Amino acid sequence: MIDEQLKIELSRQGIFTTTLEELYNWGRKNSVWPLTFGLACCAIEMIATTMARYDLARFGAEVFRPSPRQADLMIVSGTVTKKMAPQVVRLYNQMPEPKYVIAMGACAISGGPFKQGYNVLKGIDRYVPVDVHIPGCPPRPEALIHAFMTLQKKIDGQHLSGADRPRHLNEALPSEFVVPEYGAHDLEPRSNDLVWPLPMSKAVTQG
Amino acid sequence: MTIEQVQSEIQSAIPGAKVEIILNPSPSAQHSLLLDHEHVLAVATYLRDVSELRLDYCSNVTGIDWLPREKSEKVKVKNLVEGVEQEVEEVHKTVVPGYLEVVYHLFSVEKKHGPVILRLRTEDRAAKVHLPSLTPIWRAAEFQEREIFDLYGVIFDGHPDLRRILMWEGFVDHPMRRDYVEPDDYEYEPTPHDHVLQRSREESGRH
Amino acid sequence: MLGEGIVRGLAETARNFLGSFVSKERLTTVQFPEERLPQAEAARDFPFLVYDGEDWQAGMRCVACQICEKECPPKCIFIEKSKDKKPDALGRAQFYPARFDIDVSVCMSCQICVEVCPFEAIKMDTAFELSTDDRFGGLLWDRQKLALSDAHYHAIHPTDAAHTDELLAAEKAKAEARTKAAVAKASPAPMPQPPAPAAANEP
Amino acid sequence: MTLAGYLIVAALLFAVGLAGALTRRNAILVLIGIELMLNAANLNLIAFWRYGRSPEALTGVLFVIFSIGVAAAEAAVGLAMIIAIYRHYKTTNLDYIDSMKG
Amino acid sequence: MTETIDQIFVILKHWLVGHVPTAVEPIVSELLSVVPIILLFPLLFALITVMERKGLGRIQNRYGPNRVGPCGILQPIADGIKTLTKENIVPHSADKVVHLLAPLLLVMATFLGYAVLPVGRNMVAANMDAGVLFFFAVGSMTELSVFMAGWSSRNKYSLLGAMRAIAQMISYEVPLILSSVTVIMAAGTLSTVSIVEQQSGYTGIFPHWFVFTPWGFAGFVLFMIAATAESNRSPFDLPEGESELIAGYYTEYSGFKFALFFLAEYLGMMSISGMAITLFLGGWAAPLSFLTWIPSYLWFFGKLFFFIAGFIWIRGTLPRLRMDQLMNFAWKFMLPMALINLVTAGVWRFMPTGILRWLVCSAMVVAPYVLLGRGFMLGKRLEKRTYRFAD
Amino acid sequence: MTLPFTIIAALTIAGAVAAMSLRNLVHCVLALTLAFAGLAGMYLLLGAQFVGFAQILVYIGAIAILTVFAILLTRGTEPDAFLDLPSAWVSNSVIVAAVFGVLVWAVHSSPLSRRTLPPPPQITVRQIGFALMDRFVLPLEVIGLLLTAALIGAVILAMHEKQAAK
Amino acid sequence: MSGSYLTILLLLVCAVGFGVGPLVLAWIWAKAYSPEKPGPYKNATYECGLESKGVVWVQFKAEYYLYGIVFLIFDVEAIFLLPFAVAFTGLTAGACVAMLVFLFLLVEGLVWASRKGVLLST
Amino acid sequence: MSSMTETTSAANDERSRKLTAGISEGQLLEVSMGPHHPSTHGVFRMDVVLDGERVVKLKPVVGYLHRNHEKIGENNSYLASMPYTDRLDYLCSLTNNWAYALAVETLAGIDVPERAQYLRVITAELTRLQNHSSVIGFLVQDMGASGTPLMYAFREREKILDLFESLTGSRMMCNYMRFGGCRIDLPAGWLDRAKKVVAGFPQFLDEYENLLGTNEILMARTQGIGALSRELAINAGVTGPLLRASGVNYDIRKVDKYGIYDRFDFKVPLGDNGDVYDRYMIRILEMRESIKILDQAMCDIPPGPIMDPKAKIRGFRPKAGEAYGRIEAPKGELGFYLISDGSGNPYRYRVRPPSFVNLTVLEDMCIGNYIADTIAILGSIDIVLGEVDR
Ligand code: SF4
Ligand code: SF4
Ligand code: SF4
Repeated sequence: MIDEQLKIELSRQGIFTTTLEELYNWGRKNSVWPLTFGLACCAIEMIATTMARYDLARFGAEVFRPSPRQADLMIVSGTVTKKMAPQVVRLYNQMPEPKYVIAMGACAISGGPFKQGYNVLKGIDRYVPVDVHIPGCPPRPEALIHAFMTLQKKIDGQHLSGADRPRHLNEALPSEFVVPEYGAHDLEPRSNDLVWPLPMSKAVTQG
Repeated sequence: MTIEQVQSEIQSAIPGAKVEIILNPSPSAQHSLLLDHEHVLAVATYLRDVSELRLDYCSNVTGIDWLPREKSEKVKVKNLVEGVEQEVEEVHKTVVPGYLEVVYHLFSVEKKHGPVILRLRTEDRAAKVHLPSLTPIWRAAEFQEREIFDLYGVIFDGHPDLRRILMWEGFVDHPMRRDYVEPDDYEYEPTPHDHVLQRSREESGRH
Repeated sequence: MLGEGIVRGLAETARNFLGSFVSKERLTTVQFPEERLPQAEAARDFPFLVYDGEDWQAGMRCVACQICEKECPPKCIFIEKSKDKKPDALGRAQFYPARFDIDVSVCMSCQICVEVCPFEAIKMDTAFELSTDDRFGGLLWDRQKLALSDAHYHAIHPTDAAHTDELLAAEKAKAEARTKAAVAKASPAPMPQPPAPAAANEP
Repeated sequence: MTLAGYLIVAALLFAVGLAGALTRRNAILVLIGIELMLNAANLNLIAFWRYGRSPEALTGVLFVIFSIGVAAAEAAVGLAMIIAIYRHYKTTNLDYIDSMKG
Repeated sequence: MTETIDQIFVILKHWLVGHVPTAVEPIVSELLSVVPIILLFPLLFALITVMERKGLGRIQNRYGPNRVGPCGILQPIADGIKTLTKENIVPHSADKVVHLLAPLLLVMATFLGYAVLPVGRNMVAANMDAGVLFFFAVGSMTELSVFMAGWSSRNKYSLLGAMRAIAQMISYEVPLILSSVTVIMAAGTLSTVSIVEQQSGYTGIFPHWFVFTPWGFAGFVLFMIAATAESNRSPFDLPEGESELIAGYYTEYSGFKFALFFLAEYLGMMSISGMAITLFLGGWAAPLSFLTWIPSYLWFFGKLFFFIAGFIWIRGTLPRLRMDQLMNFAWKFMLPMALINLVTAGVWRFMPTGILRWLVCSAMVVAPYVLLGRGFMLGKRLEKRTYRFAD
Repeated sequence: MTLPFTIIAALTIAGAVAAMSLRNLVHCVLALTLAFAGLAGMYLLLGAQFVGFAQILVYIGAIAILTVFAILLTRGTEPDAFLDLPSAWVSNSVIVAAVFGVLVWAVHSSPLSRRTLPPPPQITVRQIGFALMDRFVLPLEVIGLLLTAALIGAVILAMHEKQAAK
Repeated sequence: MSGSYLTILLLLVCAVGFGVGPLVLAWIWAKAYSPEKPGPYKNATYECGLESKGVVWVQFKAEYYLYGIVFLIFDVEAIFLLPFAVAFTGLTAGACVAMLVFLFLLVEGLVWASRKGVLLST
Repeated sequence: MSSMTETTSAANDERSRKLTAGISEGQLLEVSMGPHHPSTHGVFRMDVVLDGERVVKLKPVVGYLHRNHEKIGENNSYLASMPYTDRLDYLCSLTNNWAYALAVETLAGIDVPERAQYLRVITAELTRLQNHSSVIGFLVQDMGASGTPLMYAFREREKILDLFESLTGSRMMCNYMRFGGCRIDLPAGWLDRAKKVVAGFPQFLDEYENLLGTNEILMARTQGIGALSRELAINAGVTGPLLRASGVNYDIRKVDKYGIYDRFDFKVPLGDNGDVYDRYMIRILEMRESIKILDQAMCDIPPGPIMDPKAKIRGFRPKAGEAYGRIEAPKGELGFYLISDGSGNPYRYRVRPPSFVNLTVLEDMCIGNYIADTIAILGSIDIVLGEVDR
């Protein structure tokens, strides 16, 4: 296999891989193009972040791409309702790897203030893996920039090879997830087990 | 024009129309007229085009779900006499079945007055939930009646396009009804509420 | 004439473009991580629990009355009352929260908990750089994480804090007066009543 | 390179075009076939001009230019016709059109 | 000395060619004129993207990218690395081969146009007798690739975008060619090199650029409008109008294929600007006679820079036209203007030099402009309105 | 001169064959453009620069696009069936073979065809222009008339009935 | 003259190389590190986050086709116009008039089409 | 009657049928614009049927942001709904607050002190400024301007948000008003800063008009597009700038004179054509009027308490009954309809959202226009999905 050989070759040249990795991560982290994707109130703050006062463009991230095919980052900015969730997941699926997700605001993380609503998804991380969460309702534009830098840091820490390499470099891990369907009472399935293991034990042991 | 005047005007203009005044005991004193199903279209047309009132603008259309109850709130819908709540309660109105109610708030753009409030009631909450649609009179009711159909399950006869509007097609419940029980899912959130925590412990015990 | 409006528009953008090199008005960007705008004094983000003195546990003002828990619109506060009591700032023995969690991933920063708390125990913080990749560990704040000193409160909301101090001082004075009165009456000093919360009409 | 090479290419093109025009049933493809044949002729013209006695006379070149013009006109009208026919018969298959007509 | 600096690249090339065996000499010589194009203009593209983002930023009261490398100059490199390592998605239902070929053909076609651009004195890759025609001929190939992209994606937005793109490009190609015909009439040649040479003389200190004649100026404006449309730039960016069609014909393109579209758009913009410079603005010629000591290629690139800045400026200001308005504009305004301009250029030649010629020709250009413009506004009843107020 | 000729000739023929044999109509047109491009290349080889570029401009830039429009307009992208009657196949093959045979025979038998390339003539667009405006003025006007007629005719034909009614 | 064809050929090859090169590089990268992971959801056609429905192969609007015809005619016109323009400086007024007539004919066709209202909707 | 058939949505279907008559099925392209679409202002969807570029059928699909606001409102106390109203029309939290407070005050018969009334007017008009400026920014953005007008609009908006933040603590979710007044009084120096911001606002409007007011492209894109007739507008319950652009003089600030609006001298701009351009201009003119109101209010604001002493924060239980309170929100009539059964939670909590009702006429305005026009028309309606779907 060509890639196997290549990998062996590369691991032999450790330095080369390291520089490659650095270059790769540097390129990725400085060119994160978000998907034009706003859901609710948080989207307004997201827009405000790209506006003159906060200017997300300074990080090279003003290239909001309307097509998921060209986007790297999905900023889930707002309430994900059950009616919208399949679309969100589908959009996520249609983004090419490497892709990142920022859950912006209480609603995107957990349903937030609307969590008691019958049509509100209790956090987008039930269906897609989230890289960075920003609490707040809505988070200030600065908070989004901070989250953006957190994401950059996260990208910077990823390795090209090895067992801890991120999902998109690992052949075995999926890059698309099940799209929930509208059921008679609720979405089916109610969560995606690949990214949403029951978090109870964690929550309980924490207290 | 007082509510009584409106009532008598309607009754004299449209013979046979049953118009009942529902008094509002709160300081707002926004009383309303309960109409019967057969004459409501005629009454509405009259109110819009012919009467002194010229109620050409239908602002708000909403549904209310009245459960079968024996509580004192019945007063303002059952009792024609003000301020005798106690007596009514004693009468034990338990026999009153629940019903769905639709309320129209009408204003006049031309004469700049309002609101005149119309009410319509279904016979019960299960099978006989048909009401005449006022969309042909006031287009403004189109989406709002669809919403009521969606959330309360009132079926508007004569509505041009009665589909679900807020929830997805294929959803079977009417979530704004007061006895709607939503699918039990936010319970498993890691929020530290006591019963949630209890459930979590059980859950994680099982896992 | 055709094109006039376009030229005017072009002139306007040119003015802004050139202006951006000379005037702050036309270059409004605040380069965030390095430059920051001064935060408004009233700014609020998430609640924190105020404690007096040095020890956060000893000085915590909250008496676990659970009013905020009930009033919080999205129900993101969780409190467990302690079994025992500890003396509060006024020296009165009070319950304290054995557990006080706020799920900031739900909190809508509405400040209602602050408004309803009769003990000036919970206030709004202004920190906003909270993004984390840890969903469960990072966003469920327990009382230790929530506890911040009164000094911090003074630092972020000086006016408010001064006002709060006044209220508390008045409260304290009243309490002392009451104690004195009680002493004067020479009746056996009972446990001083907790001051009646402002919301006495609470059911 | 001799003239024969070009002529043979032209002949081939012509044959291909003819074959297509005869065998394909889609009117558009038939048109394409005809277009190819026209082009084969153009190639001949240019080749003869180039190998001819007096290339300075430019006759061949001008002929081809005119031919291109004619071809364009032909294409425009032909395709428009196909579209008109399609509107009528809902197909561009000549067989069907044939059968429908008659 | 100035001569040497001016010709430094030419000399360098000859020197290099002199060092290779004679057998491969022509190849190497041509390679040496081709490779710089292939390297230089993509590099310029990278610079322009930063320039555009920063320029737009400044127009919009903000900085624009300024963190990656000094002043954000490395931003395109990061973007390049990112797009290069991005996953390539081809929709299931897409026509895979055509989907792949479309961006390649597009890039190829846009690159070919550079062959006839004289970027400096004696600096042209291919001096052809029919150079301008060549330029337009290759330019027309882009339409096909755009169609291929939109059609092969099997996406509604792509198809709509491609249709729009083609309709727009063919509509504006006519005024584009017609407006350059005036220059050809005056220059009497289709060779870009000769056209520039014709403009490199001076009267006093003023150059003989064609733009400094009534018909030349009108032709230039028309050419630039058509060029903006041809390169799908705002306000003619309908094919990719994201507020309607997501990303238009390249909605389904990801990774580097998408980058190629981006590249092609900017390359097209530069090459057509270069053509405008060549035709109307004297190519590499200095604007004033005493500035000829500055190397010719610098003049060319300087002018190019201004064109690009103009494109950015316009993009930062104007909203987008609607499809039918765009077409109407092309056929009802641009085409008549271009034809009238053609006649004007003819009249210019047949009239004796002098102030009268100027007046007549200017009137011949301005009057139709005013009339057509008014007709346009009145026909649509476009006006500034006044409003009533009620108490 | 032979190698480029062979390559271009091969491309042209391949394009033409593909254009006539592919199932998907759009593919046919794309192949056709290849053939057109090859022809343009041959014109260039033959020293007819102007014609070569004109070929690209008109055939690839316009006719191909128009054909594609027509295909989309007629929903002709579904695979198209070949003629299915075997007898027609046979007769058609015979016709094509005969035509081709005659042509090749003519080429071979003609002494002209063995003529080698004369020195390239120095023709410029300017000369074409003079020739066009001099000897060929009349054809020019005729072509103008023809084009106008084609424009009007094509527009009438392609016009929708509803539009026509307007 | 053949020299310039060589240039164009080389440019063509290089341009294609410029497009293909990075694509090959990207392909190698994908092979070596970042595996492509196609899937039924991912490679479905994008339509605003919904499943694409209805036919994509719509038969297209005739409007654009009409533009196509006009364009074709004018393109051909340009082919005649260009030699004229090149020769213009040496031409007589008569030739110019001939060209004007030629142009006029075409413009008339266009005006007719636009009068007819089919070409340009207002 | 004739006007009746004209105004039902059946008439739209009829129009669609007419437009598609003679066009074969295959010629029509069904596209869904949204829910993820750059210019549907969030998660709005339009199922569009196109004939070429022309829209022959359009069905709005909403509900992608249905957050069960009303259900939550019925499960929460009266006070707890206040912060939720912020999130209805999330561009204008303060007017939402006011509408809700007004409804509750009507329901319970609470008075509002003078100073609080002024504070409400000031904040509401600032909200209107900030909403209208961003809306016209979004509108032009949707028409393809690459961000510049929107950036300028947001530049001004930020200034107003700064004011909001220093007054209420939050940029967007102000949660400022309470039943019987306002939550906090103005901080020191706020009024001066506000005066400065307001004084600078006309300059921005001038700049904006220079940038776009006479721009031929903008005029061509907006004039005569999406005209809404007076009759249909009234019948369909359209309110706000949309209604006034159609020439109907109906501004609730004038009609109901709620709060203290009768004290201010301002005018209601009216359009004659009811097209996108009129809506655009009406918004600009309304901003100029708002500035007038603000100038007066900020001069006249009296000292005094900001809360009605009788009003309660906790344990608020109005008497059984019902009330409908409405205000002129930037988007139109925002009403709250409350039914109390005497308990701490409203029995029925209903929001009458202006943008939801205004959407009714979207189809009427779009059919027969180009696809690009639908975007402009949608932008000119000014919807916010938080309010449409609740
Ligand atoms: S987190 Fe708050 S601001 Fe963001 S969408 Fe949810 S409710 Fe709106
Ligand atoms: S700020 Fe509001 S949401 Fe947050 S804890 Fe306090 S009451 Fe709850
Ligand atoms: S209301 Fe105040 S004292 Fe009571 S539990 Fe909450 S924070 Fe503690």
